[in-house]
Amino acid sequence: MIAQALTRRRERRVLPGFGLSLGVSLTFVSLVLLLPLTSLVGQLSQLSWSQYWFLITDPRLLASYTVTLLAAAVAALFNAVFGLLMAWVLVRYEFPGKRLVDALMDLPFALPTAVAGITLATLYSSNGWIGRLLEPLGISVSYTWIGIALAMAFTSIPFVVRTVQPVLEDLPAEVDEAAMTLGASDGLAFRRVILPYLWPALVTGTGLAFVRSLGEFGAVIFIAGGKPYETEITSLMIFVKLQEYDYAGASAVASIVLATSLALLLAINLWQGRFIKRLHGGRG
Amino acid sequence: MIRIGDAPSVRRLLIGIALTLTALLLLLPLVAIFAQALMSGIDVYWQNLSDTYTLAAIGLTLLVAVITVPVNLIFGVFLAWLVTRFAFPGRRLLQTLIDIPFAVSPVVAGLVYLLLYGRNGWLGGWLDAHDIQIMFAWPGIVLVTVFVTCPFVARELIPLMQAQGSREEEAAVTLGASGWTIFRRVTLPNIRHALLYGVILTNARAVGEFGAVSVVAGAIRGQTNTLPLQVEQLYQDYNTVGAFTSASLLALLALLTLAAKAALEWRAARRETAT
Amino acid sequence: MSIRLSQIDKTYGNKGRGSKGRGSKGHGHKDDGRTRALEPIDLDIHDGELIGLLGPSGSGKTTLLRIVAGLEQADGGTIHFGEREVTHVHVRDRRIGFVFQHYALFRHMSVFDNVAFGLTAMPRSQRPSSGEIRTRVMQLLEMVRLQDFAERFPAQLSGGQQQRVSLARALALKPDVLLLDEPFGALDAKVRQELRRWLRHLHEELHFTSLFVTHDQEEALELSDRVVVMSNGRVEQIATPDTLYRQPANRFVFEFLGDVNRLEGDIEDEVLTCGNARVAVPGVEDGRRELLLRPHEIRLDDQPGPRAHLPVSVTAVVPVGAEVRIELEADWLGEPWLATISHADFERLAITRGKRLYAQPSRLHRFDTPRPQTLAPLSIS
Amino acid sequence: MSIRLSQIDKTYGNKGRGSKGRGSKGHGHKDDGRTRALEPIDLDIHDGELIGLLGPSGSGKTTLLRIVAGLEQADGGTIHFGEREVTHVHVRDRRIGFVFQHYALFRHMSVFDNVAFGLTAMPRSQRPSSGEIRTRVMQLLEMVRLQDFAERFPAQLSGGQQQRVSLARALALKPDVLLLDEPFGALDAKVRQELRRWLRHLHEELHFTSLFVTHDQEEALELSDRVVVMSNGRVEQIATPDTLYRQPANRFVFEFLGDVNRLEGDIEDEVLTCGNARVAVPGVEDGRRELLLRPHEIRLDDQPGPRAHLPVSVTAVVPVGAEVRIELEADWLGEPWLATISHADFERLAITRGKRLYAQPSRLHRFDTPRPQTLAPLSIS
Amino acid sequence: QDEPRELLNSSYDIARELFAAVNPKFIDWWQAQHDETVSVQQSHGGSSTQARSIMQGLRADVVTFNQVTDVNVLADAGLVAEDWQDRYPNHASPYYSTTAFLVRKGNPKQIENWDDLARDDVSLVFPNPKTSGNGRYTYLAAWGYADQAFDGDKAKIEEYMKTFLGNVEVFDTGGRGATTTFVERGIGDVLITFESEVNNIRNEYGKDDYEVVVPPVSILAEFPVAVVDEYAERNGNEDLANGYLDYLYTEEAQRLLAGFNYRVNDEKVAAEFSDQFPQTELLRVEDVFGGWPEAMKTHFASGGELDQLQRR
Ligand SMILES: Nc1ncnc2c1ncn2[C@@H]1O[C@H](COP(=O)(O)OP(=O)(O)OP(=O)(O)O)[C@@H](O)[C@H]1O
Ligand SMILES: Nc1ncnc2c1ncn2[C@@H]1O[C@H](COP(=O)(O)OP(=O)(O)OP(=O)(O)O)[C@@H](O)[C@H]1O
Ligand SMILES: [Mg+2]
Ligand SMILES: [Mg+2]
Repeated sequence: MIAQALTRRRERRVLPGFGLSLGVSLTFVSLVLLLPLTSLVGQLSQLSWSQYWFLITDPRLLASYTVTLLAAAVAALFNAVFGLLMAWVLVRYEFPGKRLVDALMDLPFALPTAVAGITLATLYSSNGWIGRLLEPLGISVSYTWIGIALAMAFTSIPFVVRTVQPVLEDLPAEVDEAAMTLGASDGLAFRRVILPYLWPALVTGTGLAFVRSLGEFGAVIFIAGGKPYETEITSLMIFVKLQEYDYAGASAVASIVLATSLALLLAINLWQGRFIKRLHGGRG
Repeated sequence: MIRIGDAPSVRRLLIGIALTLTALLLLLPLVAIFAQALMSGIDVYWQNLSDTYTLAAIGLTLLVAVITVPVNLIFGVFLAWLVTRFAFPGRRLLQTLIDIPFAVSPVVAGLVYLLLYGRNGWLGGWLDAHDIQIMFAWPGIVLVTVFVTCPFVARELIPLMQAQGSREEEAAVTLGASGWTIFRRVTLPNIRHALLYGVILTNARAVGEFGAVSVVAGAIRGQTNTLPLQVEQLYQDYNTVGAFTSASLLALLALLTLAAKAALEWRAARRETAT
Repeated sequence: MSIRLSQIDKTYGNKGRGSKGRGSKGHGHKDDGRTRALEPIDLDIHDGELIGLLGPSGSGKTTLLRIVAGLEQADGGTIHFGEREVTHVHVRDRRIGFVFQHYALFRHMSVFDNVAFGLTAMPRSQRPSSGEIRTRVMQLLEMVRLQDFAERFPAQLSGGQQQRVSLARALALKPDVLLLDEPFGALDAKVRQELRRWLRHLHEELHFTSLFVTHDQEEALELSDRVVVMSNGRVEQIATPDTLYRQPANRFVFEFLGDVNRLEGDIEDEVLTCGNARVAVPGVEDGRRELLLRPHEIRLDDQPGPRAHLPVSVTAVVPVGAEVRIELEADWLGEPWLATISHADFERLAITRGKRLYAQPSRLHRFDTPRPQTLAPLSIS
Repeated sequence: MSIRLSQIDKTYGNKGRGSKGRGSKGHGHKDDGRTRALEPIDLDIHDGELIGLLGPSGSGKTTLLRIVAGLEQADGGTIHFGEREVTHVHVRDRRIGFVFQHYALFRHMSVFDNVAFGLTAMPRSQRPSSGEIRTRVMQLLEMVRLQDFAERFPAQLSGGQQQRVSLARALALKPDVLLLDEPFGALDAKVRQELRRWLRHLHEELHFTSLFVTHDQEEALELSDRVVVMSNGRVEQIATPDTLYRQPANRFVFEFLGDVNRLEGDIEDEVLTCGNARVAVPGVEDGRRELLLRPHEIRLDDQPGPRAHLPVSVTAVVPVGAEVRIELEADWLGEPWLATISHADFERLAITRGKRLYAQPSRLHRFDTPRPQTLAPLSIS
Repeated sequence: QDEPRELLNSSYDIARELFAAVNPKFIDWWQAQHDETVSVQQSHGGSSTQARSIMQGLRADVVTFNQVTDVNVLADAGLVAEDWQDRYPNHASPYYSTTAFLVRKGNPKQIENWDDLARDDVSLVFPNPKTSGNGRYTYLAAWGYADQAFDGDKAKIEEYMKTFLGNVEVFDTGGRGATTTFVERGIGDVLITFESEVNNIRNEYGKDDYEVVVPPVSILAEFPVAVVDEYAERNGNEDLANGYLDYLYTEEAQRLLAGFNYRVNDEKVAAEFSDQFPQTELLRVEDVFGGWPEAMKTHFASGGELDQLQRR
């Protein structure tokens, strides 16, 4: 009986490898991803709610949330615009050096964040190549939130470009053409017709860039001033708590960052699911 | 064909802005790395490069990459096969789970591993009792690197395999092919570009990870320093030139990565137009 | 090899491949979001027959074919190939050849390698020598008239050529049964006709049992020994093309197999009235009735006949081919009628757009009785 | 609004949209990798005409239409809309409506917003009030019978409904000229016929000048006032459907407009011989000749007639519709012939597959003379 | 022959060059005494980070830290003997230092003492007391000065400390970071760091660009050393570890240390280098703050004095 049931089960899948790939995937996911995260939960469980609340609402920490969120938001917004521009230029126009520019877009992924941080700090310090030019204008980048945002922006450049680019590439010429035959000017056609097509990709890319920026440490730490209430980022606060042997505290702060990031990713996924459903037949 | 934004003035303006920003944001830092590294001349550069600690860091970094990449390659392929070829409850969840490393700050990633495998961690006590050293040794570095880089291969493969569908595999089954034959002769050739790209990304990230590794590495010179850590330490030692020398190695690696990727894309594009 | 299905049925769960491309408008939807793709189906296919599965989109043709192939598992019922029960046999061991709608050729392999795949994938102990494989593949390529294309890649072939490769590939392992899912669906009309012709020759030559899916009536009728008409996961009729056209089992089959004109009206004393139109319908009981007729069952004249008074006006004329297609409208008609008449009649009546004429049905069909009825001839003198 | 093209031509460079989807196997390839899409073309379209552009794939139909629209720039020549020269006027300002093959609806906008787009995109000074826009859009939706679908999104509509929205959208700005690129190409046969009918009504009602592209002969003949037949970037014939079918200007047009059977043989003393087949061809000079005939120009009989001895055997029978389609083969034939005969003849001759019969051409056409010639009637008795 | 025994010294981050110089000498010394070739590995980082790593399993045999608390943490965890401070002379601190100021050439802002650092026109750079021992000493030194100057008037001390902390331009996570900020980025008027470090910087970046100011009152910074018994035992390195620490007290080592600008207790060596180290009053943490544990609790713990001062 059982043997028969088993053989029946096995035949259900026509393609081979279900059991094996399920086994490998689940094992890996549990061991590498989930198990370590449970240790975080374990640390948190040592705290009472009021302790937890007290820890995560420390005014200095609150200030660091603000700085981090703000800088990440600025970085993500910058990348939304810059990424859109780059995607547009790379897809729609031909110009010398295009392939090089295209390849350069991936640089921040390939370059270690620490290297990026050190380099940016060097470039934008008041005696660096760029900082020197900015100083007379009264703009200082290093050790201000601008620097933080800059480092975050740098490390998350590829997200927007690489999500928008393929969508723009696949955008049929008819979309442009339909808008033009209906008398729309370039600006209007872009705003009302093309942009909505790119919207899901743009939001996804920007969201990823934002999440990445929230967690960024290596690149930011060199250029952030680390001044309490001003240029302290949340990752640094986690780092500080670790220095103080305060694992529970570090875990608490980490849990906030993690929850924010996951919630954001989830929200984007859900939103996109609904959006896409509408575009591809919303009845079902 | 006439398309939106074709007017020469618009085109020139946009290209101009794009190129300027790219130069400032991406090209200049790259140039700066090499400029700083070669500041004191090629001899010093060479000398810095052949420093025993730097060489050890290169070795360790390579070791990490050599272990991480295959592990994630295998996992990525299995996972992609699983979620694109079968329908089962929890498929969506699994797909979301592999994105976790993207949402986790590298410092936190290091922290959770430390909490798990450290001497006071859940498994740490047992490991310590059996004299197995994971944290502050290369296995720990490999573990966190695997964690941080595990989504790359799968994320490259899944959309592609989804788009390709399983028709060719089904055709192969009707022709009597076994599982391994199907994978090797039908699936693999179709995904090899994406696979290679995933590997390249994994490798780049594995070689360059700093935040997570710095938490679990213990910073023992010549033993648990990877190249990015070495960069940081040299920098802290006032050895700017040395730091940028190591950085330039990493940048060089990054450039090679980009070149490899561009070459792949170019070849793929050429194949497409050839047919 | 004969094929016998008994009581095969299939219901799809909520999830699955359904999400993409397959509208959820399909029939057979159950309340719980599950789709009844096949009602229990019995089917007997004789050795060497060429059977067409015909039906509208979503009627379950592909599902049935894939179940026969073993690519899908039925929820219940049994399948026999000859005397062997294969219900739980894996695709790999069913000895079938499957031809996919979009060819599903291996993109990165040459035509030769595609055709050779089944042979080279055999376990080493049974595998023919590479010389034998070469001979066999070249034979097959010759058969599909592609011997000169052995080294090409699929992307370098036209759709029709690709489909031929796909066929050769499926035949390489000498299957007992050949299954084809809309084999010509993606090809354009000319190529389609050519391949159709060619498939029939091939089938006659090699004598395997074949089952193919199509939603093109003409294709089904032209190719098949017998046609299985499906709708909503049910078999509506299984018959030879000729029978199907002359004795449709029900209204669905009648409508599905060709253009149909509808005539609805109240019948009193064997005369149907509808607005100012009247027609004699001997033997039909009183009441509101709907009658159907095919375009070639309408004759046109410039005055009403004794048995029919159906005034119409011409709204379109297409003088293509042996016959002229005429579109007719009238106050008493819900939808326009389509009539096909001979060029001779066309010229005799000097038909132009806007011309007023009288229609005379030569036959009328009813499907509201348990058995379909044909009222004929109603022709006048 | 009349349209006048003179000496419009177009050659595509090596690059461009050509890479994706558009095979490079098309005709008109020049040696340098450039494609001559249009030879210099002259075309006069009268105000209010409905013109079909018909031709095989790659013949330049789309290119021509897009040039008229202003979506593509011609290399030379001029375009006039009425008296106004528009050769260098931007699409935006040509006052044309364009309907795309795949509808190209804005998928993120509701049906209402799609139709309203052109109106809301006007500069503020000319833009109607939102109340006016609303009224106008609802009028249009009513016209295309979609008033109940205003709030739906394109993905929630069937193909036919989407195409109707696309039409309403194109008509919202009251264009002088309506251009349609294979408007029904992506729809299935039933819907296609319905929309065709509906477009003709619309055209008659609104009196704009329309130009539509199709590669479906039936569609072109049924819809158009005049048809432009193109091949290889050249106009082969411009004529009404009837003329086109009865007096094709050349062999290409003849072949393109319907099924054609070929008969090739040596002529001596007004008799064509080909293997054991013979047929009388009065008035044709001696030599090797090719003659063509349509399927309905073949009669079948069970014995040879006095003027033709053409033994054939039946290889396929499709008894669908008013006529029966028969495929014929013979030793003396290169490709099989297709004949369409009446059901009456079909039954009289008791035709089945394999049956041997004699064909008798009722007409034969030649295109090797400067002007096409028809040899008729050759009918016996 | 077997692999040479390896000793791992876990140390604070700015001691890299120091121990890079000490280790070869020690290896020779050990070779001479025991006829055994050994090797010494270094691990450097923030001293708290180092202590944490050791607790989590970094198998260091000895620690050479710049903060007593960090060793105490190890003692609390049972890795180091409770009485470690009594095992070696001078509270197990083979050398010591104090906090000093590095100012730009010519001392343009005329910085002489701690009160100058609280002026409006002065901006400071020193590492974050939360993450760095260096920073903690600076903080305590400033407090100690204020305690003396205002005679224990808590309100005034806090007032002073607030302005002092408010003048900080950048808080780096560690000493070297702060130095880079001050020297390479050109930020701030004063860098506050260990005296030993100050001299190193001058050597590294040029004697002429910077000047050292040693204030008349400052804090005594001890550099505690200890054997991590637990690991040394497991590694079989107990003798080696103890030998290593013993060696730091030898004259040879003390001279080496003084050469790196650390103050030493060996009288002979101290006399040799006396002109290099100006006389200052050095406050002991034990005296002013009641010991490190107490200081940590009141000043540096979450919600402690430092957090209060930085709150706004
Ligand atoms: N994997 C699946 N999951 C859910 N529903 C399915 C699945 N496959 C098919 N169906 C549904 O089962 C029904 C029958 O589908 P099937 O593909 O057999 O139809 P078909 O006759 O081949 O149609 P077509 O002509 O469009 O190919 C449809 O309602 C379809 O939506
Ligand atoms: N952008 C382009 N670049 C290069 N060649 C092109 C381009 N557009 C069209 N062509 C070529 O010009 C010729 C005419 O193309 P066109 O699209 O006008 O044909 P068509 O009659 O509309 O064909 P179809 O019925 O396939 O749509 C073809 O050979 C085609 O390959
Ligand atoms: Mg199907
Ligand atoms: Mg076209």
